[in-house]
Amino acid sequence: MFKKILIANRGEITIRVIRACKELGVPTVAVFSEADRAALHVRAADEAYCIGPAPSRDSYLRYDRILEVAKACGADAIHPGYGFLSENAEFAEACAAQGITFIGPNPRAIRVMGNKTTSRVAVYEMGVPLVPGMRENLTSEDQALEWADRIGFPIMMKAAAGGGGKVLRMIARREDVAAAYRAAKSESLAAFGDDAVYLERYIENPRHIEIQVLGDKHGNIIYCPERECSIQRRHQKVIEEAPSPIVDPEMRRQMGEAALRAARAVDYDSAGTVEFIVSGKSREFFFLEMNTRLQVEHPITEMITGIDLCKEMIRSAAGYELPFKQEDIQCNGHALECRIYAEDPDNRFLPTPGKIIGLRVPGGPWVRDESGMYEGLDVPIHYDPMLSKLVVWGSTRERMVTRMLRALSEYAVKGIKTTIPFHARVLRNEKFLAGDIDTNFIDTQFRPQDEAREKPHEDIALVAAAIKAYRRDKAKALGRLGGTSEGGGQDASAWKASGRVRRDPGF
Amino acid sequence: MFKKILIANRGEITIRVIRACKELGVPTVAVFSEADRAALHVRAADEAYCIGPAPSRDSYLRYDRILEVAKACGADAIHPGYGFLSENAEFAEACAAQGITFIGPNPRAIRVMGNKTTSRVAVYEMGVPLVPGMRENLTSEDQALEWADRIGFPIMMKAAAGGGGKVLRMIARREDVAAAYRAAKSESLAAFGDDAVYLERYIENPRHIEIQVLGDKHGNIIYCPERECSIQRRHQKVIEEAPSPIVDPEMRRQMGEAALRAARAVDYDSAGTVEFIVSGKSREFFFLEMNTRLQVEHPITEMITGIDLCKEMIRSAAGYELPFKQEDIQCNGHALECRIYAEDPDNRFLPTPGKIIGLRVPGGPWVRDESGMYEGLDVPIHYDPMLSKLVVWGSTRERMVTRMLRALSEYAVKGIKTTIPFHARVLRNEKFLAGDIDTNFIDTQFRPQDEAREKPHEDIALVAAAIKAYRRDKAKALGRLGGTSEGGGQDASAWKASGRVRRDPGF
Amino acid sequence: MAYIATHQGRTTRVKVSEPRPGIFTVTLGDKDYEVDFLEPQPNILSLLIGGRSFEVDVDAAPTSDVFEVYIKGDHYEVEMIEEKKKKLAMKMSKGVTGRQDVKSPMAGNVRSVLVQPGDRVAAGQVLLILEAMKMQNEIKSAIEGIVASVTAREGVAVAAGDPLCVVEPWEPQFPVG
Amino acid sequence: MAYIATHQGRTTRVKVSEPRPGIFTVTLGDKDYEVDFLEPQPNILSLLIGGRSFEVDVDAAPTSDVFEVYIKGDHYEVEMIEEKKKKLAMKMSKGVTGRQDVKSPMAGNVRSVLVQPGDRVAAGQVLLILEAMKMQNEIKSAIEGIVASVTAREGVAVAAGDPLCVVEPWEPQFPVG
Repeated sequence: MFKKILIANRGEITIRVIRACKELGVPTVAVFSEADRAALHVRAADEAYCIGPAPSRDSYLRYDRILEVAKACGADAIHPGYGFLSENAEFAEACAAQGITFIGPNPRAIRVMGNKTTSRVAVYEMGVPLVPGMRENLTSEDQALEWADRIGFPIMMKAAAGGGGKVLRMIARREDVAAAYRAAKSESLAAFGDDAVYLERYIENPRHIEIQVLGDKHGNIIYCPERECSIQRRHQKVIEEAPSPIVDPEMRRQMGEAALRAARAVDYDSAGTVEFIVSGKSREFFFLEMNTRLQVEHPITEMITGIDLCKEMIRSAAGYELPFKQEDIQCNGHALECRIYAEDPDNRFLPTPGKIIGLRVPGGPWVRDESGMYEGLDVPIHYDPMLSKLVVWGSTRERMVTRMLRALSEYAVKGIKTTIPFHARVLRNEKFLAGDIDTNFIDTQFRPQDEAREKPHEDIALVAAAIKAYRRDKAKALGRLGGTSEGGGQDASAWKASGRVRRDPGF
Repeated sequence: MFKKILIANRGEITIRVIRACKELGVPTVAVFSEADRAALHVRAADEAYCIGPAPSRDSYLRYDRILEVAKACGADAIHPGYGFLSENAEFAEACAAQGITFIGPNPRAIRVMGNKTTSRVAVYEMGVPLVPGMRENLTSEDQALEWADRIGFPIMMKAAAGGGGKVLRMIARREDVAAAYRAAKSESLAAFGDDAVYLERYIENPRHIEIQVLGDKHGNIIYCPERECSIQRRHQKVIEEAPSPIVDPEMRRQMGEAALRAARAVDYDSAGTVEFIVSGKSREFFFLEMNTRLQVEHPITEMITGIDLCKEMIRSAAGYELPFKQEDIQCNGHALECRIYAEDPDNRFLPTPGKIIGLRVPGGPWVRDESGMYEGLDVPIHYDPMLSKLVVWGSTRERMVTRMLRALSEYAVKGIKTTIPFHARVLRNEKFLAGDIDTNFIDTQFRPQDEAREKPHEDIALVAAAIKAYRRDKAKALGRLGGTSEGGGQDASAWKASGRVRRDPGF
Repeated sequence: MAYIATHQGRTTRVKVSEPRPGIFTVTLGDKDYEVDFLEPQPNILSLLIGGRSFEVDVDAAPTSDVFEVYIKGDHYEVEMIEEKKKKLAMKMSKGVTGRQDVKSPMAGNVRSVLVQPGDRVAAGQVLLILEAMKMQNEIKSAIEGIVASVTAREGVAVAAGDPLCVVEPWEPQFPVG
Repeated sequence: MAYIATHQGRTTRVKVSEPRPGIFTVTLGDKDYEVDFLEPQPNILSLLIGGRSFEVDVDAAPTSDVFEVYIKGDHYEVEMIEEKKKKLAMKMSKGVTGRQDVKSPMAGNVRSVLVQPGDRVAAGQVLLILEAMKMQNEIKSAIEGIVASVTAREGVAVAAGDPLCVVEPWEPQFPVG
């Protein structure tokens, strides 16, 4: 095992890795930017070193400095967490050059999978399905018809320009192809100054479902039951569950084997995730990309398999063989993760940096809080707004959902707005309860701006505020109070900074 | 399902039941004594009613008042938790007479199992092994020899007087029986004024191992893998684990089936526990007693089986059939529970009531905190000193232990002393790590009074205190500080009440 | 004591008294509540109202009339002003203009300023873009009007509550310029 | 500034200075520590000492010299007295008698009082029994001596720190009574 592990990250994932290292008996080194001196990961690690100013490019992305720290303090391995340097092949190679183990896959795997084109080619050669479509642009109406037949309806006409292929129109019937071709070309020309268009299968009710893989340096690799991550805002995951409500054992096996083929294409030798887009209608699945790191949502897979992915990833990097085989992998019950963001869900998920003036975290059976928060933390503006992940397990999907609702009701973060109340609303949504979700779920089910929505306890809120005001005014009248000595008085001004966002007319 | 459940208890078990009810969608009613208006269970329930003054006999044991509250607020079921009224057959009958469901077994089961004699007769008839020994007193030396041969060596000579049979001496060899008989008789006469003695098998390295059973009202009953609860102080459990390090699948099956026979002797129809004393040497097991309630340590069984015992107990009381059969019961990994008591482990486990002025609870993977604490709680002197239970799960026993050590290192309770640091010391003990424990473990491995034991970070403690003192003195010199306005200043005086116990000369 | 409570634009007359220590009577409009009150932790209230138990978080700056209330995950922002003070304030607010001081809703960096003093803007038009937590946030005008002044500078950090710009309402009956 | 620190009966001379804001130099005896100090939450300290990170809880009543320190679960009770104050105190303590004020170590009820004024007691002898949290706790004499007075009454509740009785040391060279 390693002598000392440096974690080149911040926030909850750094805490997660530190916990794993503690349990493995390996000392840990944290690094921090000047904005993060007060962060929890600095307190949780055995050692901590400042690596530069607040902006990531001057600190968490400065791998030269991070390697310097590692050398100086005698760390023989670096865990990159997610984001920052986690999918940077150059960094992985620089670690190797210094004789430090990068806790992640081989650099080639990072490089191949980090590029949309090379990754698609690599997995396609291994027989992993891609979204059916053209790899070049259309040249004629006839060709459009021919390709449309080959791909199958419904199809999408996409613009080659505009980044990632902007969808121009969906075509359901053969007789509409010719007209759509002409219209799309002129639309694309008007929008992007380029009339190149191409065809791709239209995925109905697209769902994001992904497979966790775990490999070692001895050629062993296994896959875990899938995670469904279709609940997204701004194309970022908000709620994830495992297993997916629409995947049965046979589909699980097919997706798992496809994921293993993708992973084997790059001799994958660590924890990673193969992401698929799945048609909610036909349940066909197609490769999207492979993430060559531990993901935010790894805990839900841990809860249903009993595998400590974070720990196994470290052990595998240290040269240990996986302690289980594919046939040992369980799929036990159901797990759910809600990402707690410093965002206002009633106001277009705008970030709400500021000071956390009060914090109560949920407890009890099968509730797991993965957090970087503490009471008094000033959430910095420089980084991702995720504060914590709340994870629950239940023997059935229904019990999982009711447990999460219970846990959310115990979670109190004061001083800044968070996504906590929003999660509860998703978990009461009928379509969610029926498992009838796709990546458009939030956009179609919730109003982006809904600050005046009905809340059930308005009367109690008024009663509580009235008694609080009364006691304060009485105390003032009795001269018992100075300006700031009442409990929470000073801190409450943090509300000025964040809580009262919506009183400003600019929004 | 029930319309509303009243929980006739306080502290963490009430929180546990409230959580289960919330997840089941059943509204909850708390009751509280005048000393508990500020308790967490009052805040967590949907309704809460005061039932009398602080002493239990005037509040939590006043079942007439509790039934009145239940009738008045429309509760159709009462969960008794553990302790208080949980094993009171009269109360169970009084509930039934009022048309309220008692969430527990039938009153006859409570009554039979609540009595040492009737319970032993009942289970003996079902073929459950009792500690081999005499049911009457010895009348002669010859009879002593005859019984000694029948019971088998080593044996114990016990006094009939003195409550529960005080052990007078252990006899290892046949030739010592006669002399021991004479000596024991005169010793007993001197100590208790009664020279009646009898013989019982001496259990070497006695371990406390128990079997959780779960029954419904349709005649179904299952057993779960065992819990080992040998780590005790003052004959009360402190640390429990599941499964036991010395039980293999065959012994598990034998103990489980013995527990089922004991339970069937009283048509057991709820959650309950059959306790056995087990010889650490021969691994023979003998019935001790049956507890006809949910036990403190139920969570470790939940963690290895995936069964929500608290929820299933409620469902079973509501008339639902158990949703699983014996063959569905898993034994998955290892779970450990540390009871956090308001006691000073360095000072004979003396209670330390007082105000909790700071609290940080552990989080992260497979850590479960079952607590009735909050920052600011004044731990009352009237009740049991248990504050919370910290539970972890691990795929192996070693991982379970390292995880608990990690979790304990994150747990901070300030203002009163607790057993948190003691647990960490037990978990580093070599005998514990080897699974080589018995009910004398704490007494033989730890000094009851050990306040001056070496602690590893004395230098850091001095550095921290020095900086704190320096900053305070500087601030005072600058006139920035009044008498009490420094953070934590007022609360810190709670230390006077509890933390500084050992400075008093009387100890 | 009597207060005027404002929540989401609706006002309610509230009366509060404490007939016995810890027992409060609160009247909202014409509805009475008897409340067994305890504050076991600062700003965390335990209310028992007819047996129903509520855990309520209430925070307020010491000199503010705005109370930030949390109940079961939902957030309520309640203004609670003594009745006599409120009446005075109402009287004084008679001459208020429709001028909108656009303030920064969060700490961040001003990425780009899209308007200049004198610009006419539509309601909903983007005035500037603020960058915070790796996201670009559009700051829009709530009203149709004329940009009176711009305080924000591109590339400069702002704290929550900092003034960004001022928009005067567009009043077509008095043509501008 | 210079302090005399006392922990578990051992005293250490401690010097503290703050050469730069947030950076402290602490000398324990002849050992120097340079400390990057932060107090992110009241009474919770984050110390970085040569890169090593320590989360330390330190609580003290505002007028007390006793600091309650927690590090990784262990509790340290450190007395930290300004050097000049300590010297003064030492001088004054010269004439201290060996009289032992036995105080209640916890809140509880006095279950039984086993001694009377004038009783001779051995070290370790039980003076009275206190009941708290359903347990009976024996309060013992730390010294051999004579019971001078008894304040505790059977059946009466006491708070932590309340006087229970006084034991005067037994000095055989001056026979008593």
